[in-house]
Order: sequence, then structure tokens, then C-alpha cells
Amino acid sequence: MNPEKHNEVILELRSVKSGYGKMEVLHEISIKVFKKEIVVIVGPNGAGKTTLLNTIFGIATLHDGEVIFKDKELNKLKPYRIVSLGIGYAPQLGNIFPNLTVDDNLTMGAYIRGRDPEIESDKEEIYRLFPEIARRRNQKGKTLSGGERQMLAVARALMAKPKLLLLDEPTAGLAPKAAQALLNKVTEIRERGVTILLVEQNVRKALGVADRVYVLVSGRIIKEISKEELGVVNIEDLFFKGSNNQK
Amino acid sequence: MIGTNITLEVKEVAKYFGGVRALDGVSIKVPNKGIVGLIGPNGSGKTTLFNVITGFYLPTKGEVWFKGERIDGLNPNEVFLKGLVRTFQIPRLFKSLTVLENVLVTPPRQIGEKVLYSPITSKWVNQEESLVEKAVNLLHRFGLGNFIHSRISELSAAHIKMIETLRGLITNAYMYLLDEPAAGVAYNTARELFTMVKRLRDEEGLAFLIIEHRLEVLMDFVDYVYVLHNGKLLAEGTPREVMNNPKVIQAYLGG
Amino acid sequence: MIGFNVLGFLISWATFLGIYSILSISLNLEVGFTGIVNFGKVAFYAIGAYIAATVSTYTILMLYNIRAAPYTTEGIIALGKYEYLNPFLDAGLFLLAIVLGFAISGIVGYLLTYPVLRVGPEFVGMTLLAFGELLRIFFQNYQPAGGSKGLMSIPHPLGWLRTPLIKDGLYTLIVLGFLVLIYLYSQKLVNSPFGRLLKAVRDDEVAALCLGKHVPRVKATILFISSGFAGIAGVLMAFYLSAINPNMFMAVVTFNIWGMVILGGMANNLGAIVGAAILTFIDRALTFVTPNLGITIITPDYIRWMSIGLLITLVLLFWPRGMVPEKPVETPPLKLIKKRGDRNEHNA
Amino acid sequence: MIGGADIINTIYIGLVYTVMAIPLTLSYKATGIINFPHINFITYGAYTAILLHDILGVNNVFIAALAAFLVGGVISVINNLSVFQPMLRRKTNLWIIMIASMGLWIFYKYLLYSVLDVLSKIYRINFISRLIRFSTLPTFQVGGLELSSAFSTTLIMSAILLFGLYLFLERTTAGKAIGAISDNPVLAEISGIPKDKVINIMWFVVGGMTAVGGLMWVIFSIATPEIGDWLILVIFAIAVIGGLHSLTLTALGAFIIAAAENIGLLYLNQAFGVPTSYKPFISFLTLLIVIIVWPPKGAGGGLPYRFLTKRKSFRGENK
Repeated sequence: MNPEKHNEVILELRSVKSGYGKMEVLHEISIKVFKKEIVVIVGPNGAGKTTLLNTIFGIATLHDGEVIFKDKELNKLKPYRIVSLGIGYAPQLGNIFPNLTVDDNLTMGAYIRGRDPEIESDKEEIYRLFPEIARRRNQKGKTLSGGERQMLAVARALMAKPKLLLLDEPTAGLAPKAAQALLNKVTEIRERGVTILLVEQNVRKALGVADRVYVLVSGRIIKEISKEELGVVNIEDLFFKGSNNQK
Repeated sequence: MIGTNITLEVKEVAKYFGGVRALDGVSIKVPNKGIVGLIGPNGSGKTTLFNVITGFYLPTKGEVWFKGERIDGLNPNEVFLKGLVRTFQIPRLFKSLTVLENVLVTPPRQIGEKVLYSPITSKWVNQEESLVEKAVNLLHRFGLGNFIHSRISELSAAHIKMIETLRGLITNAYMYLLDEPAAGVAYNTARELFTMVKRLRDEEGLAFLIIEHRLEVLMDFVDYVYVLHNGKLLAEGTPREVMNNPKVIQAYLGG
Repeated sequence: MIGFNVLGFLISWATFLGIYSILSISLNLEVGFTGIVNFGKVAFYAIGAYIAATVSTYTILMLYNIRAAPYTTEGIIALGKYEYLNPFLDAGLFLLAIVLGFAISGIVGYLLTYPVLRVGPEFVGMTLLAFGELLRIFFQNYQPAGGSKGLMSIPHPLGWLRTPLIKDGLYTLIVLGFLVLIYLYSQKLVNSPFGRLLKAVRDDEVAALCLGKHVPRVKATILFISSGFAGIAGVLMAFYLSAINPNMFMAVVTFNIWGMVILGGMANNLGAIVGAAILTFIDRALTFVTPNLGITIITPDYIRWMSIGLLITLVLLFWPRGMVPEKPVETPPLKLIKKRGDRNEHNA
Repeated sequence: MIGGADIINTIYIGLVYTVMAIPLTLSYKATGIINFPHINFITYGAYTAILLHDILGVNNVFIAALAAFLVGGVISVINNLSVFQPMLRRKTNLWIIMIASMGLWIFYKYLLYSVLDVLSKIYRINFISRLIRFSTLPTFQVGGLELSSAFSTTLIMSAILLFGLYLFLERTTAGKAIGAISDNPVLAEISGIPKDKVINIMWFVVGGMTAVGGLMWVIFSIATPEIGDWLILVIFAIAVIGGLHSLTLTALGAFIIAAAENIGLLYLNQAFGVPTSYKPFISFLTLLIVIIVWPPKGAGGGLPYRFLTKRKSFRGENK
């Protein structure tokens, strides 16, 4: 099944070059994300996965190329404008406000919605989705464990009611069971109509939830794998030998 | 006295930050003229190990030996004077100085750096002349002759990395610790950088310990690889052995 | 303008220019070249001034066997009587004060290296600011140094020249002589491998450390030298004004010097002098013009300070490199190779 | 002897210091800027009250406080928009921004002097050194002890301000967003918080609250354009004791310093004959000692301070 026929493109990166300051981390990246898909970007350490997400949000500097979300170019927009367009982002590091309570962390996630009366009911909804953090809603963020932090980060990003959710290694540092639980929630979130762009190092787990996979090695997309091919391709091999084949 | 063919030996080094065990009993050997890789996932303790070797941290346990001398407990400047040069993941050049000046800052014990002698030009001018000549030759030798008077802000990321590595050569450098030399540069440039490393080893007889994430580049150039994971040594061996080690693949790809 | 004394103005401006240039050069050595944010410059200036005042007055009173403290009426009268008697004594006291002012200010600066190394640039500023104020309050309350009234009748080294114009003129030459010496010394210092080292420490002290440089020693050295220079400026000022009091050493003096350095251009000794020349010119001109203005709507001094404050902010906002921007370190071999490079470009 | 009056005095001054120091900590936490115009907020707040009282005949201290809040807040926001924001956007070093803020301080200080100079000539009142009394100040009786009107006013006002600040920071979204920005500025932005706007609100509150602090000071003490300068190092010392991080610790620091200045100095005076004019000396000494012995969060330099203490480690240049 070719998703292109049924769905419209929600996010597109067109030959993006980006990095931090002068350093160019991503070289000529082009990817597409279709509506209601779970797209996974896998790649070894230091491949530029986080940089890719940061580029979408303008945290990494875009040297060349375009980032397009629903026909809008994101290049010059301030982060809060990007959020209000409908993109949520749960980063891997520094993903919560440690000195705010869990509840306030969620409030901050809904900042762009202003005085929307539904915020409180949405919070309850989110707490039903993540019962682990509901129990700790009045505790400060810094008291949470690693897994709870990741959940809070995802929950916070959801509070803005995004159409597209960017997740940066949500399973990093989690025990296998917790990681699986979190990925199950990711599928559940997709069921609610949210498109997901997931960056993962934990290849095998991520492949279980993915609709499509991009393999990112050393700042280049070296392969795009459709759902049908997922079982066949040996991704590990690509990790180590990837760009040798590319050049 | 340890074996004469070993340049750097890290013996059972541990470093704890409060309850966090950033390094836990790591032992590493770098032979003379060796190019040794140090890999591992983020947060596995690679940079902490560099910080311990170069004197930024005191190890909680263990010893560091360099050329038969114990160097843990020395200050970073003293470690440099022993001949151990370090580069950083994000290069730390002096951004308001020119390329040539960046190289010229490096030589230790310059007469003109002593405050009493510095106003008396005749005391240091001869030394300065020979240093300038050496530095210019060095830069020409590695194809940077056109950039001698450029400011650091005018250079590309790859040149900045090259200069950070090269400036140690003007002095008594004996061994290099390189922190992600290929991060943030294009693939071909990364290969050029590693070719330069190899050239330095062959021409100058230097030893290298290199942290690198870009395995596809690193593996073609190193003799031996250590893999760190959660502060412990996970595996070691030749590049081929390490690449085929299931434990390494698991650490990199997750269980 | 009626009653405007051009020669007097020029002499007074040149003296202030000399003294403030020494201060701004010394601040520039710290902040421009080495990156030490010194908000307590005035403290070292004050130390120099107080050393000059106490050493000279107490010595004279002791030598002439007068049992009165210099801040009492009796002491002031006695000083007025004896200060012009012996030119050699006055000159000797002047030299002694210069040497002591340099040494003691320098040592105090050297000791302050400890807090300077402990904290980052913003907090270095605060620490030294607090130190300056601490010292001023100390002088204000310390009776042997005159308390809040300060010390008067400091013997002028050229006091035996009774004509004020000649006396002041010659003294100005002495001040300018010191300025020239200090300027030449600083130029030599920064255009040497040591100057390069200073800039390296300013740009990235961790990297400098990794290149084997003893960064704390470098900072201590520069704090010693520049604090010593500020001490000399204080000595020169005390003898010039022949009276000092704690209110001359408010924190705002430090910021005046900062204004000179920022306006002139950081990390450039010539810039420091240019900045000092402009701000002291405004200061002196206002002092000379004010009496002729009669009653003004706003005290000119306020306008002057307002402009200095605004100037600092605006220059940093729109013109951060100042009037004379920083130049690369030029040692003779470097100059040579640069010339050669330029010639090659011409040929090509 | 140390009597009840000294204790009341300590509480009184402690409250004023708290109201002035907490905003300083707040603004440092959120922006990293050491804000010298904080001095001007104090002075301008005080003079807003004095000018209203003397020129417009406003006798209600609470109306004056409201005006002071507005004046301080507006100046603060102007500073941010015209100087801090452009410099931060250019990624200027924080210490250079601090120096620019120092320029602003000098400018505002002498601007006030000039304005007062003119007004003094017009109204023939010496504004440069002025003591006023608001006629409508509340008084309290506690257990038979009558509290002075100035003390009662300070008590009410600081209660309103501190409780108001608490409500603002804990109960409103904008207030929480300030906390979020201080906690994790990058995450705050990607969560959708419009940082520039929230920071402006923060500056407004900071300027306003400090200005009311200045007003509280002149209720019982003489006003000159120098009061901000007298107070600022004390305020810095207090903020540094609070680690420039915790608002509660800052308040605690305010009372410690107030006690040291009032009761401690009195004791030193009686026991060793130390003159009371050494009062500011104590706060500066505290500031020096605290910075050197116990540097606040984020105050560390770049070197690995093994040069000074053998076990302290380097902050790490990694990421």
C-alpha cells in the first residue's frame, strides 16, 4: 500500500543542511511524513537524529533547504509559532521543567491555548493515558524517575493538541518493559489522529510500531524502508557500513 | 616502569559524581605510534575518561601512566607539558586571534611569555622568529598556507578542527587525545582528517586515542578499539572483532 | 568667553588626561586584554592616593617634630608652613609615594586573584565592586587617614616653584611622562608573546590551560601590573589636587574609566587614551565653563554623567568595537611575515 | 541593651530588603543578567511617591505605591526592549550586557538628578534631599504595643506584594511560565511559551515591585537620588546569599542581613566600640565572603578549580 495515494504530506524536509553554528551535522536530508503515520528515524549515535528534530524547531541552524509543514515554511518562525501551527516536541534531554510540578509541566504544554476551558478536562484525559504520572501530579518534576520523565515529556507535548508529534528517543534509558509500554502509548496516540515522527536508537523496538523507517547515518539518509520491507532489511549492517555504500 | 612500547596506560580508573558512576574500573593501553579508537553510546563515559587523563578530574580510583610517569593528579597544563595534547568536541580555538597566532600560542616556556622579558624585544625575538618559521612551515605542509592570517571566524568547520589538531605539533607533542574529530564535517572531509591523523602517526611518530561516533570512518583507520558502556569497558579488539561483537551491536542498537 | 583661561584649561586637561589615561590603560589591560571584569578599579586608585597622602604628610610632620596629626587644624597649618622648605624632601617623598603606591596597590591586586579565579566574569565584577566600596567605607571611618574629611595640604613635589602656572605646567609634564612610560611599556607588553597569551586567556581560558599555560599565574601577573598602574595614577592625582577625601573614590569613578575604555575600544591602548581624552575634555571643559554660565537650569555635571551612562550603553549596543578597534598582536617577525604576504599578493 | 525597638527595626528593614531583593533574584534566574538598573527602580519608586505627594498632593500611600509600581515596571520593560533583548538576540556575552546595564544605571541616576534639579527650581523645594510624611498611614496595636505607622504600612504593603507575587508565580499561567523559562529556557520555547512576551511581563513585575520597595524605604527615611546606590550592594549580598536561585532563601538572607546590620552592629558597638557608621561595611563583607566561600549557582568560572580546591571538579565542556 502506497500511503501517498491516500494521504497528504504533513511535513516535508527538502534537501536540508543544518547544524550548530558552523558545524554542519545534516547533509542534504529529504524526508516526507504523511498524515497519521508513525515515521521512525533510526541511526547510530551522533548520526544527527536529534539535530534533525531541532532543525524543524529552529533550534539548530538551517544552512540550506526548506522545512515545510502543511504548506507553510517553518524556517523563520519562532518556536511558539511552530507549536501553535500544531507541532509538539518531546526532546530527549532537558525534557521537563524540574522545579515545576507535574501538573504545571502539563499547564506549560498548553500555554498556547490560553484560557481554553477544556484544558483541565484534557489534562484528565492525559492522566488516564499516563496513569504513572497521574499519581505524582503534585510532585516536582525533578523527583520523577527516568521513565516517568519521558512520559511527562510526551504528555506535555500532547497538551498543545498537536497534529504532529516529534519524539526524541522516548525509550532511552528505560527498562525493556517500560520501553515497550511507552511505545504502545505512541501507537495509542496515533489512533487519536496524531502523526508521529519518532527518533530511535533502539531499532528493534521501534520497528514494531513503525509504518515507515528512515535510516540516518552520519548526517545522511542512507535508506528509506517501507512497511513491507521492514522484516527483510538488515538495519544493523547499514549502521556500520552505511555511508561507504553511499559515496 | 611499564613496558617501553606503551605510551599511555589507564589502570582501573573510576570516577564517581556523587552516586553516579561515570567511570567504573576502566583500563586502556595505547601503544607507541598506535591509533586507538574509543567508542560507546552517549553518556557512556568517554569524555569523562578524557577529562581524567588530561587532569580536569581527579580519578576516584585508579592510575594514569604516560611514558612511564604517573600523571593523574597533575593539573591540565602540566599534563600538556608532558606531551599529551587534547582537542575538544566543539573546537576551542582562540577566536579573536589569527590562525598563525593560534599556533604560536602553543609552544610552552616561550621567553617572551615571561612578563619580565616580554617588554625587551631583543630577548625573545630570535626564538619568536624560529617559531614563526616553524608555524608557517607547518601550516603550509598541511595545506593551510592560504589561511595564515585569517581569523578563526572566517574558517570552515573542518579547517578549525585541523588547526586545533595541528597546533600541538609545533611543540613536544607525543600523543593526542581527539574528541570526535569527525563530528559536524562532511564524510569526505572526515576521511581527510583521519588521513591526516595517519600521516601524523607515520611522519611524526605520534600516538592517538580517538573518541568517534562515526564508526564507518573510524574503523578504516584505527588499529584497536575500546568500547565503553555505562562507564565500563564492554569490549575491545581490532575493528573487525568489535564490529562483529554481538554485545557491541546490542549496546548501539538497544536490546 | 570672558575670563576663560585657555592655558589653565589646557594644563588642567592635560593633567587629567594623563592620570585618567593611566587608569584606562590599566583597566584595558585587565578587561580588554585578559577578560577580567574589574568593577573595583577605583579601589587601587584610592590606595595609591591614600598612600601618597599619608606617607608625605606624616613624614613631614615627623621630620619637623610636630606632634599633631595631619588632619587636625594644627597639622594642616604646620604642613602649609613646612611643605615648601626642602625641594629635595618633597621630590623624595614623591618618588617614595610612587614606588609604594605601585607596590602596595599591586600586591592588593595580586591578592584579589583568589576571588577572581573562584568565580565567573559577572561575579568577579560584583566582588571587586564590593571590595572598592568596602575600602571607601573603611577610609571614611579610619581616623588616621582623615576619616570622612580626608587629608589636606599634601606637599606638592614642585611646591617650591611659587608661580602656580609653572608649578602646574611642570607637574603636567611629569604626569605625561609617566603616561608615556606606561603606554610604551603596555604597548611592548601586549605586542609580545605575553600579549598573545593574554588574549588567549581572554578568549578561552580552558583551552589556554590545555595548552600548558598557567592561567592563574597570568591573571595574577596582570592584576599586579594593572593595579600597580592604578596606584601610580592615584599618587599622581593626590599630589596634583593636594587634598583627598573618601568621596573622590565612589564606585562611579570606576564606571567613568569603563566609559573611556569602551568608547575608545577594548584591547587597544591607544583607544584607552582616546577615550580618556574625550571624556576628560568634556569634564574639564564643563568645569571651566560652568562658572561663566551663571545659574543654569540643570547642573552641568548631571548632564555629563548622563551622557557617559548613555554613551556606554549605546556604544556597546551599536558600536561594540569602539573608536579604535582591536588590532592583532604584532611582534617583529609577525610584522615581517605580514609584509611579505602583502607583497606576494601584490605580485600575484 | 538590645530592645524591642531593635527587633521591630530588624523586621521592618528585613521586609523592605525582601521586597527589593526577591525581584533581583527573579530577573537573574530568568535571564542571567545582573541588572544594575535595579538601583534605579528603587530610587524612581521612592521619587514617584515624593513627587506625587509634594506636587500633586497625593496623600494616600497606596495610590502612590500603585504609581510607583507602574513607573518602575515601565522603565524595566523599556530597558529590556531597547537594550537587553537586542543584545541577547545577538548572543552578546552576559558580562557585556551587565556593563551595558551599568551604563543604563548611571544614565537613569543622573536623569533623575536633572529632573529634580529643574523641579526644585520650579517648586522651590529641595527634592535632592527630602523627607516626607504621608498623612494617611495606618497604625496597628499589637498587645498594647503601638506599632508605628511606617512599620504598619511596610507590613501591609510587603504582605500584599509578597502574597501577590506568590499568587502570580504559583496561580497564573504567565507566572508559571516565568518559572518554566528559568528552569529550562529551551524547553520553554518548544513547549510553545512566547518567551519574549513572558520575559517582558517578568521585567514589569520586577521593576514594579522593586519600585514599591523604594517607596517603603522613604516612608521612614530621607530620600536622595543616592538611596539606590546605598542599598544595591546590600541587595546583591542578599540575593547572593539566596544563591540567586531560591526566593525563600533570598527572603531569609534579607532578614539575616537586616539583623546583622541592626542587632549585630549594635552588639559590636556596645562590646567593642565599633562605630555604627560601619553599617554598610557589614553587608559588603558578607557579600565578599559569600561569593568567595560559597559561590552561587552559575557563578563559577571556566577553569577546573582544582587549582584552588583539590576536589572540586570542572563543569565539563561537553554539550
